Amino acid sequence: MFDLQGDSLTKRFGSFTAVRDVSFEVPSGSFFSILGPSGCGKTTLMRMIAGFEEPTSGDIRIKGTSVVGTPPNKRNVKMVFQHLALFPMMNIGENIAYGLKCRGENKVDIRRKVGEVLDRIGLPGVEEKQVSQLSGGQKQRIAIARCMVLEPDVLLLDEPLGALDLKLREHMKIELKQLQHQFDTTFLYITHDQSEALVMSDNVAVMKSGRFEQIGPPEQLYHAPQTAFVAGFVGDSNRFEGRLSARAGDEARVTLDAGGEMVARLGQEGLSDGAAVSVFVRPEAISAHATRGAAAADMVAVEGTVDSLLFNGANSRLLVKLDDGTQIESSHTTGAGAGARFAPGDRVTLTWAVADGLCFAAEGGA
Amino acid sequence: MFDLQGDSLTKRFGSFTAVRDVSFEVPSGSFFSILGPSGCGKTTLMRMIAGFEEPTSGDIRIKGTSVVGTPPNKRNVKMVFQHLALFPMMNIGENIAYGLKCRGENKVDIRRKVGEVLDRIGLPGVEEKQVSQLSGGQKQRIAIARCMVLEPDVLLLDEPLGALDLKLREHMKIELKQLQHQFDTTFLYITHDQSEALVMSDNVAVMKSGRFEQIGPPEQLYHAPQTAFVAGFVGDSNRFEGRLSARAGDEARVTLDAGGEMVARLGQEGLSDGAAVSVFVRPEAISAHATRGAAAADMVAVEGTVDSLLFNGANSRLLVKLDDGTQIESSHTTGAGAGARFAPGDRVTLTWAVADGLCFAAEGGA
Amino acid sequence: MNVAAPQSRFLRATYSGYLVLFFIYLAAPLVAAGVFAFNDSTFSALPWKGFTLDWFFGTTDPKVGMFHDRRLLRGMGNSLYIGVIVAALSVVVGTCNAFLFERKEFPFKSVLYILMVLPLVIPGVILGISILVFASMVANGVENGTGIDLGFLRPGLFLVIIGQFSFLTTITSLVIAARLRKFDVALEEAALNLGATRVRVLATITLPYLAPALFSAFIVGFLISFENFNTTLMLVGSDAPLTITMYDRMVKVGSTPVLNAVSFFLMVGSGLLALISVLAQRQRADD
Amino acid sequence: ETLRLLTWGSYAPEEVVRLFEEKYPDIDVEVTYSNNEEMIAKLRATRGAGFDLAQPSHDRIFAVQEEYGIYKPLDLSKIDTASMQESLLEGVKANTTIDGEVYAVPHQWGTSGLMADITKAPDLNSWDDLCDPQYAGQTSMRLRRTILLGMAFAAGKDPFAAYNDLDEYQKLMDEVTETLIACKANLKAYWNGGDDLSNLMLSGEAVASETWDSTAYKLYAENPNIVFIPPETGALAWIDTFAIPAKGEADDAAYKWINFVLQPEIVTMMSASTGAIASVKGAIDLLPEDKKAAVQAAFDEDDLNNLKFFANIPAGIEEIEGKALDRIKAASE
Amino acid sequence: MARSDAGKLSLILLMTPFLMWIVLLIILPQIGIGYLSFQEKVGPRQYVFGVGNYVEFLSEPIYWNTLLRTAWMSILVTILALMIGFPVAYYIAKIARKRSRAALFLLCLIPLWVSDLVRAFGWIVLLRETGVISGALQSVGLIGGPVELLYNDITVVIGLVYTVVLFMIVPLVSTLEGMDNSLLEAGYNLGGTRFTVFRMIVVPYAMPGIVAGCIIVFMLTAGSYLTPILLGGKNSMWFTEQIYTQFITRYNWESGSTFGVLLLLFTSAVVWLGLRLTGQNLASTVAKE
Ligand SMILES: Nc1ncnc2c1ncn2[C@@H]1O[C@H](COP(=O)(O)OP(=O)(O)OP(=O)(O)O)[C@@H](O)[C@H]1O
Ligand SMILES: Nc1ncnc2c1ncn2[C@@H]1O[C@H](COP(=O)(O)OP(=O)(O)OP(=O)(O)O)[C@@H](O)[C@H]1O
Ligand SMILES: [Mg+2]
Ligand SMILES: [Mg+2]
Repeated sequence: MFDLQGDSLTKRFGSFTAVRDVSFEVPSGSFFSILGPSGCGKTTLMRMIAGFEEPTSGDIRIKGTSVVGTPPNKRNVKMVFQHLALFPMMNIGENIAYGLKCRGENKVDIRRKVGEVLDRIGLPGVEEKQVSQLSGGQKQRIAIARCMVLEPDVLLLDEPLGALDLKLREHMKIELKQLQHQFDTTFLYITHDQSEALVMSDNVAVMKSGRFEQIGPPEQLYHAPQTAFVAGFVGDSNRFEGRLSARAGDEARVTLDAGGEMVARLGQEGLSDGAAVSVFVRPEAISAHATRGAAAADMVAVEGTVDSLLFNGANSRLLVKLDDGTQIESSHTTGAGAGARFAPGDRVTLTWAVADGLCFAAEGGA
Repeated sequence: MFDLQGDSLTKRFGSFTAVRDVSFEVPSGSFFSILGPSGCGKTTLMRMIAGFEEPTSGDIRIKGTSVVGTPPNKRNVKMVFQHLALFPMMNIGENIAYGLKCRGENKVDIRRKVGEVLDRIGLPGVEEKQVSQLSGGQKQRIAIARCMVLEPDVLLLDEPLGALDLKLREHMKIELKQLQHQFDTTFLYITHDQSEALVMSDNVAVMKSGRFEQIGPPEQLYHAPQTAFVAGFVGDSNRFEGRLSARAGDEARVTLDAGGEMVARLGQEGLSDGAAVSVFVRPEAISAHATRGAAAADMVAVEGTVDSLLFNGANSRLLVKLDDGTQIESSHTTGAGAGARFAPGDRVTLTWAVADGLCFAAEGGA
Repeated sequence: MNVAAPQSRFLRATYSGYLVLFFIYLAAPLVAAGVFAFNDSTFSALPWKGFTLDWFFGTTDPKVGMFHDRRLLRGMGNSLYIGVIVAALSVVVGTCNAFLFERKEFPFKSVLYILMVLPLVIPGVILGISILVFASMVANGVENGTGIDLGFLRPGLFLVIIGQFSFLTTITSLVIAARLRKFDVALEEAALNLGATRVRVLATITLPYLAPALFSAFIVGFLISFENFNTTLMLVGSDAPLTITMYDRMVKVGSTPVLNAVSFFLMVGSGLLALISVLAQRQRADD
Repeated sequence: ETLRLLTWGSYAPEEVVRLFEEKYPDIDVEVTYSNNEEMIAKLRATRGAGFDLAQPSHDRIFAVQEEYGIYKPLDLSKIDTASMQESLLEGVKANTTIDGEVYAVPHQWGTSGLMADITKAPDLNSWDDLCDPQYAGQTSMRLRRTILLGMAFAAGKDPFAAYNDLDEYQKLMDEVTETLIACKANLKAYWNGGDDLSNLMLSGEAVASETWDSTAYKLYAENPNIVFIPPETGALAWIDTFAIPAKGEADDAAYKWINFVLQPEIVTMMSASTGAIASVKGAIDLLPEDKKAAVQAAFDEDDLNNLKFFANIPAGIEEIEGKALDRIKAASE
Repeated sequence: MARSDAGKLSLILLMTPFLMWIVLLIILPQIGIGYLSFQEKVGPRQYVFGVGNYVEFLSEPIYWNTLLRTAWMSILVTILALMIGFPVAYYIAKIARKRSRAALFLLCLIPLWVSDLVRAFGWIVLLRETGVISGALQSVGLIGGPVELLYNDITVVIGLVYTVVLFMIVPLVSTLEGMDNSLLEAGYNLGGTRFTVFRMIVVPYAMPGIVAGCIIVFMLTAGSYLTPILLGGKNSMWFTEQIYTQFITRYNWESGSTFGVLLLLFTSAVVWLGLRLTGQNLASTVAKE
């Protein structure tokens, strides 16, 4: 059973197509994210679901029933806005009670329900506070409670963490996921931050210029991207541009634009020889060695000079400039028992397994 | 030789002490960061150095000369403001020329110097553009160029990346560091983002409530914090609260508040038995095993149930709930060849080396 | 979709209809006043007797056009003179006030702030009479005590200027303070940091930033002064500004279309000024 | 040198000012239009400064001068009194002499009375005819003291005789107030100035009204059916005078102006503009032709003998009248 | 320390013009008319201190009736201006597209730049019996003869609303512009109807603007002079006219001052009450541009 389905949804503003033929299905109780760069049409898609825009074509079904033409206040999808849109002229209790009042529930019920939902989000007794008296994270939870008290079929969240500061954001990621478990409601979450999407979601749709590029669980997107865009957008990657010179099985031989050759796994089918391709290698797949010895058969090895060490605890990076000028980031373990350490200026050999390099048609091409 | 020294600097606003007895020395040509949570007094300290606030007591020396009492426009420290403070009524060239004009340099020199500095920051020929025509990162560089053209002894930067978006921020971190190398000037950098401080700095001072808690290179702060605050603030950590029950050499035995016992390395001297302590363990030091076998002698082992998996590529985390209710994050490698994988609900044993647990007097105490 | 707008076609049509009616309501009397400036009749009333420009340029009785009517011209001159002085004065004091309330801390600040906005809610007539009464009390006191006649405290240009200044300053202060509030003090600090002296900072950073507000405050001040009636009525002496001249003409001599001509002229003039000031504001919104 | 005139709407026509300035090129004439009350109020506020020559009515000088001292005594030797009509000059002097000093000389005189479009209101001849229901909604008056006095006369009383007894005057005014309140529904509007009145009459919105004779004469020129009608109890007559404010700064110029406008050819021009009759000898003959006709249509010898000149207003009277007027204005129909 | 001396000096320099303005032009003159209002005239150039002028005011129904009439007509005008202006302000702030917004706003302001006198004059030209509207109605054949549309209370109200409605629209627009559309969207999304959203979100949000507009409009109306005088009919009395009459026609400055003080007190009381009832304060509402 799907709580929410989109069927070839398209939205045009004048001659500009903001959402183009998008289809998806969100299973009941799951956390579904839409991840894409700014301006790719995420908000437009969500506003169509909420009823603030009419799709130019296509259908939206909530619990199986088409809602195209239903006004926004009649749809049982609730929305958490980017800047929360808490009503500043009401106190917290009134904010949460608003939807219940609109439904015409009686006062006693409203009081009880408001109290209950505040308990569930861990903020009991704040009914009388003003919106401005709460911290960013608390407001966030109130905005969610205001929707959840109405027991919606689907909760829409439009970059709700965008306005929070870094630390709080990290924290709210986990909390949001837990709230979703607790309420056991379908969440449709929009973000342009890949780490948010990866951490929280059961399924992620990667969107680009109004289209869905790939839908899948986070691990799949990370480890088995299907296009260059997804490979580059999800997680950190080193990217090498070149042309496909030969193929053997699922291995590709690529002539790099900067000079030299590289062997990588084919991430995509249907590439023909001579096509412009990009090869992606994740920093954590790369290991650095003091320049010595030859590489194993199924390994790629490149040589370069250490440019700088970016210490960041477990996330430290080694910045290496190859002899052809390309800059490569590799993971770098530091600290007491961390083995070989490097200083800027050292010569190093970077190696990775051929299977860790993924080759796709270059963006803009095919 | 120190470009900048602070000597028991104190600043009181009325009865509130914003900066309390802070001393530090910044060697010539180094990148020095002050890292601390919001409101801890970082900006106040920097404003004293720039001359916008008079210290209540203490001394500030630039290149060895005390500047207390010198008005801001007579100090050779320049500042990059949080929101950059580029002059909107002037174009880029005029912005950069402003300080030179104030000095009364002649037009020809000014033109030349402006051109040179723009070359150095990689934005040649933008003199005639308006501020609003540049991107966030470009503005950033202009703000730095505006100061650097005056060849200051020290460049102060007050959270200059705060206003940028995530992706750009990552990028500017590396670029800032490179600019500092290029200009070879002393940078004093303020931030509340520990990853910024770690990545860029030669030395970092961790500040809390107006005081410096620890000064040292990033690796030292990360691997050898001296207080509970530093251990908790720099990098991710799991924290266990308890009381010191026994000591043996540099090992401490801690009775946890949640129940059970734990052995950890003493991170701090002078702790007495019975003192309230916190034990910090970094997620990347923890490894998870399907529940089986006994732990080695110098290892700590705890048991729990997997709560959830937070997938985030190389940064994935396993969230484990111990039987006593404590939640622990451990690093978690995923993907093709990642060995043991877990699902929510699985029983796991988490282990780490005793030396990876650090024991400090609990914050608020000692 | 704009959620603020009505969605049903009927409501939308009704709404648009209402707006059209409203703007007709706004325009009607002005258009009427303007149109009759061109009526070739000695009365500004129907019937329409044909088009003429005599009420602007006519030289012979009874159709002496506004540009040949010495009293109207003198009134206009007085209004210009008063307007420029009042606007300049109130911009200067308004700027001081803006800095005072936006930049300085001092005891009883909030009370003084309320005092500053107070003139906005004192009816103009009362401002007029109170200044008249107070000035007369002072002048009488001085005259009775010393025999010196402080003529400038008697109704006349000076009191008119003072009277208009007394409430215009509130308006200019608010306009300038609003702009100053948006000013990021960091800009001044940045300039200081780059080596500028305080005076230089004021001249090169702060005032250029305020310039659009100073300009539109001046225009607004000038226009309000130009059209002011209530306060001026009580304070005017022999140098009557245009509104008073027109009023006297209307109720004491009789209105001919020359008044329509003046009205038309004023509408065009102040429309242009308003447009300029809006454009200046637009520009400032851009930066 | 500037001559600042504080005078009535039409008492300084452009043409006259131009001729004056031609004759005295160093004098610049600045005119402020006003009325009796405002002249006094202005001069009171300035203690007689700001203007060099004022033209209040003869009855408004004595009490005001006593209270506020806003005029300076005239030097009659500088005025061409010989050209003035004896009776008017003496009358004004009598009205405005304080401590042996004369404060005003006459300039123009006129009357207040009634005006009607005789084709539509042929029988109008008394003040209270304005309240005649047959003209309901078609009459007008000016809500000032003139109508109070007129109504008092119409009721058969002599208000001037009651001036010395405030209580009696109060009673009289109460009566008049009643009448005028009752009359209110009959009126189209109260007029404020000559312009309103002209519009009302010319457009036919009103058929009869209280009026200044000058306005009536002007309208006669436009429409000979509209004539001035002296009420049967006598038209109320006023004399506008010349008085020099206490702090006038251009006395010489002021005297020059006075003498200038008393010249016959200027009198004609002036009368053409004001519609009033100059207080010089043979003034009626100096009227422009159309005005002369209008005056002759309005007045016969009896009417002229029956004129009621306004008497000096003692303190307290205006207070009573003012309240009466307020009450009338505020009363609902 | 040198710097704080400079700070003090600049404070004094900025404070001086402010204090001179406020004290000499606002406070002392108000005290002046307050003082004068307690002067009773007992004879030529003879005055005693007393409350006679106030007694006089109270004992003369015309006076306080005029004040009450002015007050209730002002309130009526205020309410009408709010009702007429709100939809317009809402349209400008929330519905009009960016470019037409500026144009509409300018259109709203144009009458503001023309003096009261011209506006009243325009209405006279339109409404008089020989005026445009009467003429138009006749030529269309709706009415047989000319009708007088001038000189009655309705005309006065129309004229007054006309003069002040802009002062209602301006603060409303600036408040409503600050309202994020997402508040409305949230209102609908949570199940609100058009009416609930209007009542529970739009109106409360606009409250500061409503109060600011109402205060300014009320004060302007109560203090207006030309419009009620020129458009008013036989019965129309406006309190400012009384003040003028006392000052100019009666040259009775003492009771004129009394009336002035009373008008000021009365309007202040209404404003204060309005602020209290809506929980706003003067500085934050009126000063918000
Ligand atoms: N009402 C509209 N009229 C015209 N174009 C619009 C409208 N709304 C959105 N667009 C355009 O549609 C595109 C997608 O906008 P949308 O707001 O959906 O992007 P987004 O993915 O949410 O971006 P962000 O991450 O910046 O919020 C943008 O190019 C935008 O300019
Ligand atoms: N002029 C002042 N008067 C009174 N208190 C002040 C003043 N300036 C700063 N403070 C207080 O001093 C403390 C430190 O402020 P400061 O701006 O230095 O913090 P910060 O570390 O820069 O914080 P953030 O990261 O949020 O910028 C704060 O509690 C602040 O409220
Ligand atoms: Mg969006
Ligand atoms: Mg700060």
